[in-house]
Amino acid sequence: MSDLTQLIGGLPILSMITLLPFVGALLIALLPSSRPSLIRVAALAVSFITFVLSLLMLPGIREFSSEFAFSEQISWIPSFGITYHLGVDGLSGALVVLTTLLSWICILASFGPIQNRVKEYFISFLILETGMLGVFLSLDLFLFYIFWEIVLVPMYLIIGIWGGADRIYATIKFVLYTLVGSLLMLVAILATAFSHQAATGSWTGAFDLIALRGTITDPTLQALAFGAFALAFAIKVPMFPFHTWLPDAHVQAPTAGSVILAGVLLKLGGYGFLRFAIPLFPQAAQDFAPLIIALSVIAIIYGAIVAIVQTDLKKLIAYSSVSHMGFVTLGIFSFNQQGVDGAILQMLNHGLITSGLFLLVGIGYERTHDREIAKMGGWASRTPVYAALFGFFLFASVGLPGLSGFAGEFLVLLGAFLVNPMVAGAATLVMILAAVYLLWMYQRIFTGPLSPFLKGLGSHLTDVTPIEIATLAPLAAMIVAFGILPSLLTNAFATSVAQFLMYASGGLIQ
Amino acid sequence: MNVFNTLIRAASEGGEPAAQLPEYAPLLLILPLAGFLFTAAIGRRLGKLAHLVPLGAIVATWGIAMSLAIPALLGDLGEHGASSELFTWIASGSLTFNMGIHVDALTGALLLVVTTVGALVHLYSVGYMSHDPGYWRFFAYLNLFMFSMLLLVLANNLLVVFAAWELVGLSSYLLIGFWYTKREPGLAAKKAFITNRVGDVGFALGLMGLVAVFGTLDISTILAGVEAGQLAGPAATVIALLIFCGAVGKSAQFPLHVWLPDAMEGPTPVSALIHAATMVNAGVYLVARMSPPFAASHEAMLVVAAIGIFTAIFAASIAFTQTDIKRVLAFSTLSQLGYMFAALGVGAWVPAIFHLITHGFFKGLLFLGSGSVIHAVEGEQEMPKMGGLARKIPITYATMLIGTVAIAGLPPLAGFWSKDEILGEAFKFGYAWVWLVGMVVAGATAFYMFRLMGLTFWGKSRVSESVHVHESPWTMTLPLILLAIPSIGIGALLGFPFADGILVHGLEPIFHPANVLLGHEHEAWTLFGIDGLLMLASVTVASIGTVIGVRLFRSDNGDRIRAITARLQPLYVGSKNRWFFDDLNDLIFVRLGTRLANAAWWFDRRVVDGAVNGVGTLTSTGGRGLRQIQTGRVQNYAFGIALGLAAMAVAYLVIGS
Amino acid sequence: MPLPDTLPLIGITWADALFMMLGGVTIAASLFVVLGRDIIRNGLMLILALGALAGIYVMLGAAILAGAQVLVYIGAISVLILFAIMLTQSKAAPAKLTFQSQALPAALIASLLAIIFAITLGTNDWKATVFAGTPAPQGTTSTAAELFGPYLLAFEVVSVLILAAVIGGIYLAAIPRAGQIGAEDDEEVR
Amino acid sequence: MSGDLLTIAPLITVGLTAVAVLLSDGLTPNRRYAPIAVALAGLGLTSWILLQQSGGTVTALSGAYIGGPFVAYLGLLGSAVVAITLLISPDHLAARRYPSAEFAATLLFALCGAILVGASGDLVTLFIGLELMVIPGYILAGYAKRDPLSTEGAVKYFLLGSFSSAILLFGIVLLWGSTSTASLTEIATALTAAGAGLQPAVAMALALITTGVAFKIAAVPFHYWTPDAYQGSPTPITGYLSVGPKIGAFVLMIKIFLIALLPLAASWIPVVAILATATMTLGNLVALTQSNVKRMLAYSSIAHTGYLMVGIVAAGEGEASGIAGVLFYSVAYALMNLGAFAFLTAVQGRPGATVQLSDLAGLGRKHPMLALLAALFLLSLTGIPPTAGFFAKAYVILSAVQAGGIASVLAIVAVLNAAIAAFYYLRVVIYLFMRDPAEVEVQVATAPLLRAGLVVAAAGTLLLGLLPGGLIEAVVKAIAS
Amino acid sequence: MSQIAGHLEPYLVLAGILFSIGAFGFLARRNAISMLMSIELMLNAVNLSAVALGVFIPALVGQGIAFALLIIAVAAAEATVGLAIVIAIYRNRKTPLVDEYDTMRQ
Repeated sequence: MSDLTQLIGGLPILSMITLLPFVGALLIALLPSSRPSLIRVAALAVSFITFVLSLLMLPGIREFSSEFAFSEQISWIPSFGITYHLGVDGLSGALVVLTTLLSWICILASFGPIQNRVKEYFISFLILETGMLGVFLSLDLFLFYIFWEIVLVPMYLIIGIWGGADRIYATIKFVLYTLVGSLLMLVAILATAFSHQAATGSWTGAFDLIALRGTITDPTLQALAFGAFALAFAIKVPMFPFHTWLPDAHVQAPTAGSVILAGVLLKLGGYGFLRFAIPLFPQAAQDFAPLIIALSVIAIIYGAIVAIVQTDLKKLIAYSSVSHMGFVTLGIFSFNQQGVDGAILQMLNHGLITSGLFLLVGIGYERTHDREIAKMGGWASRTPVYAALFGFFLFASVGLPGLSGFAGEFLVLLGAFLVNPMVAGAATLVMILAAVYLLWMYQRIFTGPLSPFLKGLGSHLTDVTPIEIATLAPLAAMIVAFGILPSLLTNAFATSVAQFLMYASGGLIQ
Repeated sequence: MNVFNTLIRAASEGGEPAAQLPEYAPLLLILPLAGFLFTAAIGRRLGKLAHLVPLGAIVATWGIAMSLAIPALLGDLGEHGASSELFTWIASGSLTFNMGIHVDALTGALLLVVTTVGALVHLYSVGYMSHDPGYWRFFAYLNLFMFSMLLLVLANNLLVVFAAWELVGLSSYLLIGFWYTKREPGLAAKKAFITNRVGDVGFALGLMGLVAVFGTLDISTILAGVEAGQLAGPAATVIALLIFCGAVGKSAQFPLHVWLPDAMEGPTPVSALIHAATMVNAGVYLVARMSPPFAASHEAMLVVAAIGIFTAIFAASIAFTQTDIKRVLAFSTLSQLGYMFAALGVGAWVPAIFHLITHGFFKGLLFLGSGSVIHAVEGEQEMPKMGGLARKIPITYATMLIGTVAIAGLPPLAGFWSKDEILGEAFKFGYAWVWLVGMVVAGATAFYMFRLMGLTFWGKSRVSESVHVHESPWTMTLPLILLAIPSIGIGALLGFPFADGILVHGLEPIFHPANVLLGHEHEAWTLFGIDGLLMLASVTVASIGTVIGVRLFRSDNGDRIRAITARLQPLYVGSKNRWFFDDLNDLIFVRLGTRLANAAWWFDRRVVDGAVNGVGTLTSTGGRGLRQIQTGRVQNYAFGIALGLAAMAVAYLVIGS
Repeated sequence: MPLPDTLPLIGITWADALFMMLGGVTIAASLFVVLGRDIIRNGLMLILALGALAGIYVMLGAAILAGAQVLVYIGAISVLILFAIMLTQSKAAPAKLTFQSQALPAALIASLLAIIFAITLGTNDWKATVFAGTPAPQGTTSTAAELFGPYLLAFEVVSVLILAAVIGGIYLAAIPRAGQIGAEDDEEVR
Repeated sequence: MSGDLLTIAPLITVGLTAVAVLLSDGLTPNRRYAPIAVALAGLGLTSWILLQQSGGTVTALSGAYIGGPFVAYLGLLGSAVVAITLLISPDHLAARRYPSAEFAATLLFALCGAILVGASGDLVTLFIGLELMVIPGYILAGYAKRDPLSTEGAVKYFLLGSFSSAILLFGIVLLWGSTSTASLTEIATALTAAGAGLQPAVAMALALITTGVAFKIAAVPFHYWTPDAYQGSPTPITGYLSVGPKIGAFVLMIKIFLIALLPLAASWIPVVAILATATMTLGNLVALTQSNVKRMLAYSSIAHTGYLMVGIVAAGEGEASGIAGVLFYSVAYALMNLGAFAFLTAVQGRPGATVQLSDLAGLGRKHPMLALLAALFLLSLTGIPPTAGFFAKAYVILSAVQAGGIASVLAIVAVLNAAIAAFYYLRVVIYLFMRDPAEVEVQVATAPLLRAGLVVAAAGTLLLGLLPGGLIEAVVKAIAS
Repeated sequence: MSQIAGHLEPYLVLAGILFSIGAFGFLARRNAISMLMSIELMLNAVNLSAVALGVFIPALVGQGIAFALLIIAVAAAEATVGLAIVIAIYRNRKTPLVDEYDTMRQ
């Protein structure tokens, strides 16, 4: 072990990462709301320190011999064996860094747009960060569920308070949809825990992921519990036909809300499948796989087709998310190395790329206060840098090789192909459709003569500011880096994938 | 640290039997990429000097390319060429896709065309684009394109080829849409990219098929595997055809040809470089590179030949009537690419690559020449508004005439050698129908090319009075002259003696596995046998086309032409409108597609989301209904209680008994 | 002169006859209570019904309970009720509007309940003793033993209950102090 | 005998406190807080006594009173409920010129009854305890006697309550007659001995008792009184009514159904399960359509009845954790519901004000802390972690899942209902934070006692959400007896 | 031997009928005081059954009357509170008709 790892290994680093934003939120609560700029800077500082901490954690992950590094386990509700159990591996480590990165980017991106109730906003955002990090780091089902639900509340407020005109409909829909799924998951978690208690006669470990994996043999419980978990995660991903909350939420959310929604919240679903649903209930997962694969392919194609005719920029990207996230579930349920590698890559890349696109849409909205594609046209002639950046993220989204989107999509398709070439064939069609909806959008917005609407904005139509570039640059750099060297990532979570595949194949059930 | 580890590991794992490339070989990629990054970053501030770095980069690249291509063609790099591994690109478990470069004679042939035409187009652009506000951007894009194209021909892994394939698509998109403030370039660029993607879907699936069969996308491993008979039967057909889809898209073969004529919206140097000399050849290169899988499937070969020759005649028939000078050349390009595919389809591998080379030069020349014409008449592209330019822009005229003769297939210029070989081999390998159609196309080509020359340069000037016609600057004419040289001589240089020239020597080992699979033997060329007869026939057909073309368009023969077109009215209208293929596409893909998408959107809102909202409505309607029972009257409440009591009593009595 | 064991002519025992009479009076008076239009007469009929019940208690040997019935119910509760009637019947009281619109369904459901009660309570195996003639008088001792034995706590608590009821009753029935207010009458209440 | 007195000391203390409250008011008529102080002191003493008694089970007075951890748990909960009610009410009542002495005394009498319900060992004591618990409720409902709504609610509550008391009582008498005993445990023994199949009278008794109990807990279709009585009562009293008598009624249900009638569980489980389903669903669906916040919370309390009934069904299936779930839920429900009503009390600073949803618009800007507390209570009612409400739901659902069978189906119904409930709870949050302020501003009461009540409820809600372990252990201990 | 009065069932059936009559009155009458009287009828029906059961079932001898006495006391308490509430609402509404107290509904 390196010195750094040893140093960090002695600290409750995961708790620090998880709870730091929350502590930050408490501190900000004590600041006077009359000093918004102080609050902004404080929030940025907290989230950035969290980011740095998460980076420091990263090198240590592979140096631990056990599956999960930096484990922390404290008894919490002893009567039921519920523990505060955190741990990190390559998969969650990558997602944690994605979360901490996007969090500070979002906070930075909110400096300008959020002028109203600044204090509450940043408190919500930091609590949201804690919730998301907790989901990725929890190894106790109960703890996981709690963080899962905690995520809901600040997001609800962020959409509902700082969102667009129709924000209340959107936020209610978001919460109810998510809640229906997650409550059933709660039932499944409790049922799973109880089955463990009934089998062993003790509550010890009944909620512990590590103890539970490979022990649930009752096929009915597997099927029902997997169904409940899968529903919760499918709604979050979101899979067709549970996706309709997403366009509304995206359209109404403030920019940073959209970014974090697309960048991290959707990943919670994919992560849930990888970490919980499938390793716990492998047999049921295998049984459900054809259905989920079919829905994934539908989502991939259907999301893209619907995206084509969207008139609102954010809605278009939202539907593209539906399409892209279809790859995640498709890859996971291919149950082979390529599919799962691809799915995880796709999660990370979608986090980077779509976040960038939403940031860009937000930047445009700041200037035009409109997202209607039909009103735009010829924008590139006024703001070339903006147009170029938009084009960059757009082509990353199209899946251009050399940028990060490609590797994930290709590996997923390859994984699917090895399972069923026809499925892969159908899903590959999205290569065309993605080009259609994105390029058509780009052409309508940025090329051609300047539209009267944009002309009417006159000098308000400025190019990107340094702060805005600062929010986009890290994303762009990572998109290029992981486009050229995706093997960096695949190596990082190789162990996680191997473990996943072992459990997914029911490796421990004899 | 990890980066280097990966690099080191990749390098040590690359235990290829082939020879190592010199260490500077990666510069072929690094130089253009660096040129692109540099120009993209600070080119805007360089103003009129923005071209220096990109141009220098490409010239240097040209030098390096020549230093590799010439030995490769001459066989000095070994029969199977040389390669060098760079790093692991994508790794997934035991499956890795490595980035590496490979140079053999086939690559050499491509390098020859790509870097030469590329360098000359860069030079040409210095003049052609000098007044454009996006000067620096143009050179950045060009360098990006060069990087992508070189990556495409150099890569030793099909996934990298695919990546490059997409990157050239991107460059093409950027360059077609270069004048983004106008509407049409944007549309054309989008159309090009999307149409290409249609083919790429097939390509990608083909790659997955190859992974499924071979567990790798390393080209040499795959080819060796095919040679060993690991790919045969329907699997071979399917995989070959899927890969061919990619080629059809990139090389604009029927039915994915629609993007290329529109791509002429881009600046003319782009048309010359990308849409005539290099990128469109990528499909030919790919099929040639993957010749063994194709050769393993007779059906696939037949499809390639049929699509190729159909495109050849189809495009030629359209070129007859087009009036935009660049469109005529575009359709001519389609037609010539069709030739190449026909050649590939009949197993005439070497002639296909030969034609690729010669066509690259003379078509590049013709496009640059047309650019010079357009430059001279201040942006006019319609030939009916030209005429009589021969004396006003003599260098352009002379070089274009050379190009025209070359494409017409008249000896001894470049086009003759390659075209003749294609037709001859098609006939000899038993594809008489390909030969027959090819002959017709040869004649037609000569005819419409001289029509172009006639309308542009001969007869009386129809140029508007206000236009001051002038010869182009040296940066533009020099490339024309430099391209005219290979247009004249490259055919003989590479192709003589027949069936035994440099190219045949260089490429024969590469196509050997495919030829073995096809059962093709290398035969000596006979002047006084079948070969001589075939050559005579093709020269005759070309001459006939030339004569008719020259006679009709030498001077102003408007009435006669109108009379002829009037007699052939239906054909004329069809040809003029590109056989309505764009309209058909528009109907099927744009209109019906939009309708389908709108239907899906309707479905999403009304059915999927409608169900969600419906549950909500149902719930609140239920709530409103249920609250009606709360009447506010105690007796009603008590009645409910009594009713519940009675019901419960009955229930318990039933349960209890 | 000893009375015959059974009622002359009809041949039913005196006890039965008494029970039928008292029961009949109870039911008839109760019916009048719930059906009669004049509420004051209803109150009086309630007293009658409760009195007849007291008679039945005597029959059952529960004299002490009968006493309590008369004292508490007839003496206190009924008078309280009559008093309340006086208080709340203004002259314009709509005496005719006796029944709810749901009177008919109420009759049906009440009949149903009565039938169910009759069937279930009548057919149940109670494991009860059957008395010849009137049941033996229940001594106050046994009642007292129960009341101050197992039910002592209940008995004591009932006193607390009555205390609470009295305090609450006084508070509620007392004339409100000035300034006591509530929600506006006409406010839209939904 | 003196041992018996010690055992029933909590009962005596509470009763005497009530008398002391009245006396203190008589002695110092113009001191508004004097009765409250006396009452709180008495409650403190009672709590201390209850804590002393939480060791083991003791019976007194021929088995009529069974003290021990169970009673201690309930007594402490009841004392807390009464204490919080006493904190949030007096200023609200005083602003409307209603006295607090009678109020405090009545509450204490009710607590006396509630403790008796928890401690009773036989049907008679149980019934008397129940009456002592609910009759003060009628008085409290009509406490604002000049308010037409309050008296209307009281009349409805009283009439229907008496009606159902008569029904319940008839059932109790029939059960007593059928089993020849009043003792709860002996009834169970007798019923077990009787074997399978219901005697007609037992079936009838079961029907009558189910009806009566269902009325007291406000289960559908016996819930009608709830919305009207709750809406009419003065707001802090509604808070008490929705918590105290309801929890007491559930204790009654535990006593009757899970002790005396446990042998008949197979018969009543389907019935109670159907009632639970109807209760959750109707409560939530109708709450969804309410615009008066108080009435909405009234319907929501019906829904919570349904969730609690899930625990009863689970317990009927033989899972002791069902009772534990109910007991835990009771505490959580008490805290969050009292908190929510305390919040409503606070926004009814102006006498005569009703609380419509629209009145709350934009409250988050003017009174951020108050709105934040409100949001906490509402999130807890929704069942979102980390709040008490979440653990309560999880506990009940866990017991249902453990029980399997009908109970596990109920678990699904319960969570789906929780999602519906989220809609209307969160709608309040929307009004608080996401709407622009209303034109007519609500007047917020800022009495220190009220604030203290709010803070106590909020602290409890949050503490139980973060560290539920201690209470879970207490619950397990309580039901072990 | 008496056919009726010596058996338990007739008393219980009488109680059941009385209870039902009371229930009917409660459901059908409009006047609050009429409803109160109906409740008294119901409680008396319960009392009757308690006494009868206490008399006829040997194990319950003595208990029945004690029970009934307690019930009477409870009924008295209820009546006190109930009448007070009725008087209070009458002050507000000036009508004893309960079905007119329907300000709060739905």
